[in-house]
Amino acid sequence: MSDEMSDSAALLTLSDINTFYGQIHILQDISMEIRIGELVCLLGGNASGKSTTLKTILGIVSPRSGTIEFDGADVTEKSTSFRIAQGMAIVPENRRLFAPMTVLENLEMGAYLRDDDHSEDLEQVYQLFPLLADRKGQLAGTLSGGEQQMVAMGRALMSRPKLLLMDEPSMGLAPILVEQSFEIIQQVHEAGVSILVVEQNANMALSIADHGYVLATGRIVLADTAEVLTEHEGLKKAYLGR
Amino acid sequence: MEFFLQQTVNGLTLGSVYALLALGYSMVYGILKLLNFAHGEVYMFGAFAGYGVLTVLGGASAPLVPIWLMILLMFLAAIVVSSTIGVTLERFAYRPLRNSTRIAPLISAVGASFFLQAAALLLFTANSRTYDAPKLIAIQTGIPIGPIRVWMVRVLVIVTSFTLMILLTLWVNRTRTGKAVRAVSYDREAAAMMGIDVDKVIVVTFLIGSALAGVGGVMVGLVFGRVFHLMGFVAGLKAFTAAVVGGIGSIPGAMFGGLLIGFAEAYTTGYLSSTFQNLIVFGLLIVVLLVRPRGLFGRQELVKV
Amino acid sequence: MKKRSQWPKLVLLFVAMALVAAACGGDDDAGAGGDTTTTAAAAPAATTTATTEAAPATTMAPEPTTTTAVEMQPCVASIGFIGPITGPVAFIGEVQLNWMQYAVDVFNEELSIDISIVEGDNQFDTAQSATLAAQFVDNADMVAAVGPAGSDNVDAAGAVFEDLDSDFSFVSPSSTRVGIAATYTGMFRTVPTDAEQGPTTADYMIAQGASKVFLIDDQSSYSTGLADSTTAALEAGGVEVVTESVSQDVTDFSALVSTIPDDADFVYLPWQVAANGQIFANQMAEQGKTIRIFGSDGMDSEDFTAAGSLVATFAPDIAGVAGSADLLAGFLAEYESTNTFGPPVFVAAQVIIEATYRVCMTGATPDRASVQAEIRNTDLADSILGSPVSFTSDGDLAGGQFFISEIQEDGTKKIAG
Amino acid sequence: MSQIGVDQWVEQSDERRDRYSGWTAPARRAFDKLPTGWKLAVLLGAVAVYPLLVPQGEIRIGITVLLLAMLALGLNVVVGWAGLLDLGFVAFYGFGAYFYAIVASDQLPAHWPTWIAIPIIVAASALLGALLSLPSRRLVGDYLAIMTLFFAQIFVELVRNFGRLPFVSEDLDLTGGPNGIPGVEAWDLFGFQINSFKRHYYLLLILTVVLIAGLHNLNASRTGRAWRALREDTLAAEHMTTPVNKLKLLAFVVGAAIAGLAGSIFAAVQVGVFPNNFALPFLITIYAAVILGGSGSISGVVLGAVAIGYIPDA
Repeated sequence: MSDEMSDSAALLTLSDINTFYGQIHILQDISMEIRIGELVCLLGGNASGKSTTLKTILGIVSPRSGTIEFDGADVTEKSTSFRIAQGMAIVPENRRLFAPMTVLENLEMGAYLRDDDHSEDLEQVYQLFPLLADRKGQLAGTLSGGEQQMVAMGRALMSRPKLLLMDEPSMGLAPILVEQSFEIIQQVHEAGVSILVVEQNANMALSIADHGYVLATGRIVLADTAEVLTEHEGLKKAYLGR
Repeated sequence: MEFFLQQTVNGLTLGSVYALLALGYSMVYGILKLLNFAHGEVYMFGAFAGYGVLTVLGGASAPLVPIWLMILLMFLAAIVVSSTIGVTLERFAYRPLRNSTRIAPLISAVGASFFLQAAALLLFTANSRTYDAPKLIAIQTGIPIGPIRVWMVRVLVIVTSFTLMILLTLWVNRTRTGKAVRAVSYDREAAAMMGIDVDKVIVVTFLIGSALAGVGGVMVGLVFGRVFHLMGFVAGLKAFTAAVVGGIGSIPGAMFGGLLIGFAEAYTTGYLSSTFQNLIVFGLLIVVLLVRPRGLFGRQELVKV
Repeated sequence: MKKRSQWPKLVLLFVAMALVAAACGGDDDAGAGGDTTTTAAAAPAATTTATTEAAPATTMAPEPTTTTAVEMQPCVASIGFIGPITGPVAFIGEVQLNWMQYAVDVFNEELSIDISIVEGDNQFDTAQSATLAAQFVDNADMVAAVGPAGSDNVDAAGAVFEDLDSDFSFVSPSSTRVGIAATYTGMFRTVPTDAEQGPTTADYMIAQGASKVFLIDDQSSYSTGLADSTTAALEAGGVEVVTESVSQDVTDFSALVSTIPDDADFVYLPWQVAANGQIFANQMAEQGKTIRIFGSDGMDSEDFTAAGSLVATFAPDIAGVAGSADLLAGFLAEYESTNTFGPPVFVAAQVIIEATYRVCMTGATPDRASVQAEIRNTDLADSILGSPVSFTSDGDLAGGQFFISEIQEDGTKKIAG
Repeated sequence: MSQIGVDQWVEQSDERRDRYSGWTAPARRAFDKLPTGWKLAVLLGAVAVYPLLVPQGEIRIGITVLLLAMLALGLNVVVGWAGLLDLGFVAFYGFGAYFYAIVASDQLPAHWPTWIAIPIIVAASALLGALLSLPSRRLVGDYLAIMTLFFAQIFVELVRNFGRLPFVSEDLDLTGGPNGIPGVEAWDLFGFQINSFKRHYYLLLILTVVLIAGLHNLNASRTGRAWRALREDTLAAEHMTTPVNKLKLLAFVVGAAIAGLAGSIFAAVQVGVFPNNFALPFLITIYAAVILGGSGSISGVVLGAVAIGYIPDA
């Protein structure tokens, strides 16, 4: 485990998380940390436990043991909506847009927990993705894959999150759109949002990340800075295809 | 022409009641993918609640309060009773089974339906009750439409149904909770990821669907009269057919389906024969399903491999 | 693995709750799986002198043959009851069971005997009727049974009685299909058949100068039999009959009402559910249709009060029959409401109880064969229905007849023919 | 997780036993501990001597239970194994019952010999099952349930009003309308009449045992495994080139044939058939037997039928 010191405080800390589906032990002793302002990537192949880790962080799945701290408070026992209210947001795998609802309605759902006026955030999202302003009345299901990705990002940003969770942002996108997508992630990161990117596309993820974790069959097998991981021989062979 | 107009009014009355019931089926199905077989019994209890208020306040022949207040109170009582039952069902009969097999909540729904029928038999006995609405609002009062005259109670039923349907459409499309209902019904997990409290949204859905059923129960009592412990079964089956024809899960579909079944019944009886009323309605359903397997307004779900 | 451990418990819980509720539905309701329970019989007469004032007319009971009856051994037997205590037509079964209980209470007291009831709820399901019949045959204390209602249930139970013990008598208080009593050795009935009601109804309409009748049956076994015999009699009299049918489940008849031809003289409704008839009448009024409704005996109920309508009835007017008025008042004091399906049960129970009593009077212990023989000998000069009761060799009510009464503005009925 | 070298299947056998679902699970666990030979002897012995010891009414209930067991076994093929939510199952039972009643009574009048009538009824029920399964190619999940539910409703409406159908002449009232068909003749197997409760009981017992044996073999066969794959995941099964449509059809056919056979016995037992015998409440009873017993397991659904048959009102 990496125990590097850093200037900023921890935003999210997972300690010794064990998660089960019925009898099957999915996550084994997962510990990881995301500091404020960091962009961290979680790498792993199919069925390595990436999505379960995300669901555990969000509280959709509860761990059998271990603790999750977010923004200085223990949230292990808290509901998903509590965690989201505290500043988590997610761009789910396959984007999971509400297809029969309009772009605008999708964005509004992102700000569901906020009672205050969110027209300002809407403006910001439109600034980031000008296309969405034109398409706001269109049904989300009729958009192209790249446009859907924008809606999903915009929807997550509507809650003005402290921590943005991204589940496989490159999945199902054409290579050019993948690059675009990661540029946007970087842009959002530079605006000061901490981000956890869960990816199979290790190359792309490491190129923008500060830190990285590598997950295999439910365990963290590597944890280091993005530079170190990019040069890691084993990882190169296994994931980077070099 | 007069005959056609008369049958149209008949179909419209029946259809708007079916539509109200179908909405509850469709909303619950949309959000839980559950065929809530007990919905008809929720409606039956609504009808009995209205009857209770009517009886306590002097009955139709000697009402103790103004008629408009009486009818308002009957609707309110039905809404309270029906939505309480609906929410209780959700909490105790369906929620514990939410993550089990598909068939378990279905059986639980059937059990709940039997339970409510038996409870009604125990509480109200097997005798038919009647609202005796013609004594409350004279059967001669009505508005003339061309060659025919439409009884005030029918007008009330049709207008109330359509008002409620419009309000529900606005609620679902314009309000935050309404949108959350749609989001949950489309993708429960994604909705949870947005911070939507799925349990609460489901409760709200049951609340509204059951309240509509309660209103439908009082309407049936007012316009058709007979209230009895098994009234929910057939009405439930018809409303369910309506929801399926419209595309179960779809709100405009449920309204359209309800009216379609109402008209189908009226015109079948009027121009063919009442003997095969049910046969033709169910046959219509099968034809619709064969041509459009997900109903008229149903959406094609994405196939995930 | 998915979690699967908890839902079966819940399902079971629900079924159990449903069972509990259903079991509480009838007073001492028996389960439909064929379980039967015995309701304790009323206390002997000697200790209940306080109620003699309200005691019903003694004119109907046979005179005790001798005052030395005190010396005899007590007359003890049980009688079965098969009826739809729960289920779709529970309003029939409830009233029937009440009248059964009432009859047993009345005669136990009056005759100083000890008759008990074994209740069987068939839920109007033929399979349950057959099971109950077999259980009744097994019950050695049982001499005969009242029921079942509905000709299809009579067929199901009758086949079992015939097969297992043709000495077992069952007296149906509501099966009216022509010829069915001849099929089963032990069957008797206390209602006139469709062969009486149909022609009586038709004759009345013809006498009123009818030339066209709109007939709607309710798709039940009761209704179609009556519709057939009435249609035949009407057509024989040169009346045009337009037929329709509508399921009992339906409660909106407005579309059907619209199709009533304006030149029809009567709308004939041989319906089992009188409340449906009332809705039909309301919806006719709503559409301004003034054709007279003619209801069968099933519509002879306080649920159907459309003024000016006609209904067929077994009795001229039960409340007007001497002796019956007291009985009716006694019943209503205890059970609040009744309908047309009730009084024939009283007669059916009376027939069996008195037959049993007569066997006891000979000094013998009542058994099925002797009770059946005495039922055949039944010769009541008067009954609660206001007419004499005896049986033909088939077991049909001898000389059964119907009366036609007209519903008045105040809801009372007046004999019209 | 588990140690290497230990056979997981053996290791988890107790756990599997714990996993029995349904109301009858504890009884089944206890029963599992008996040696196989004993099991059969205990069971068959008990049910075979049962009618000799009890009065007629109890035998009649025993007949009801055995009929319910046959139906539950048939429904289990469709729902428990193939995972198709068939709410029209009761109509096949009614079809078999009415078919037998029509050809073995004064209704037509035709008095077909039993050995001719029964195979034809079973084949016709199977054919009807095949026909109903055709739309299921396009319908999934609940829509299939709805379609079949209305098939059951239409069946009852049809038999109740058969004589009024526009294309039926008045003299050809096959079903007897609301009156049903009374006076159905007993099975006559080459001179041996099945005409008492006891004989019906033993006939049903023999058929049920044969059925259990047949289904047991079917379950272990390739078809049985393919059904389970179909139930778990239709799409995946399709991708593994399982002939999904053929399997669905087969499940419907087997279920319908069993129900049709049970129906023909029911008609003879009751000496009559009536429309209400095949209405929705009875369908729910069959489902309750399958579900309470633990759908998918042969012994489970049989025990479920016993439990439901003896609990009144269920």
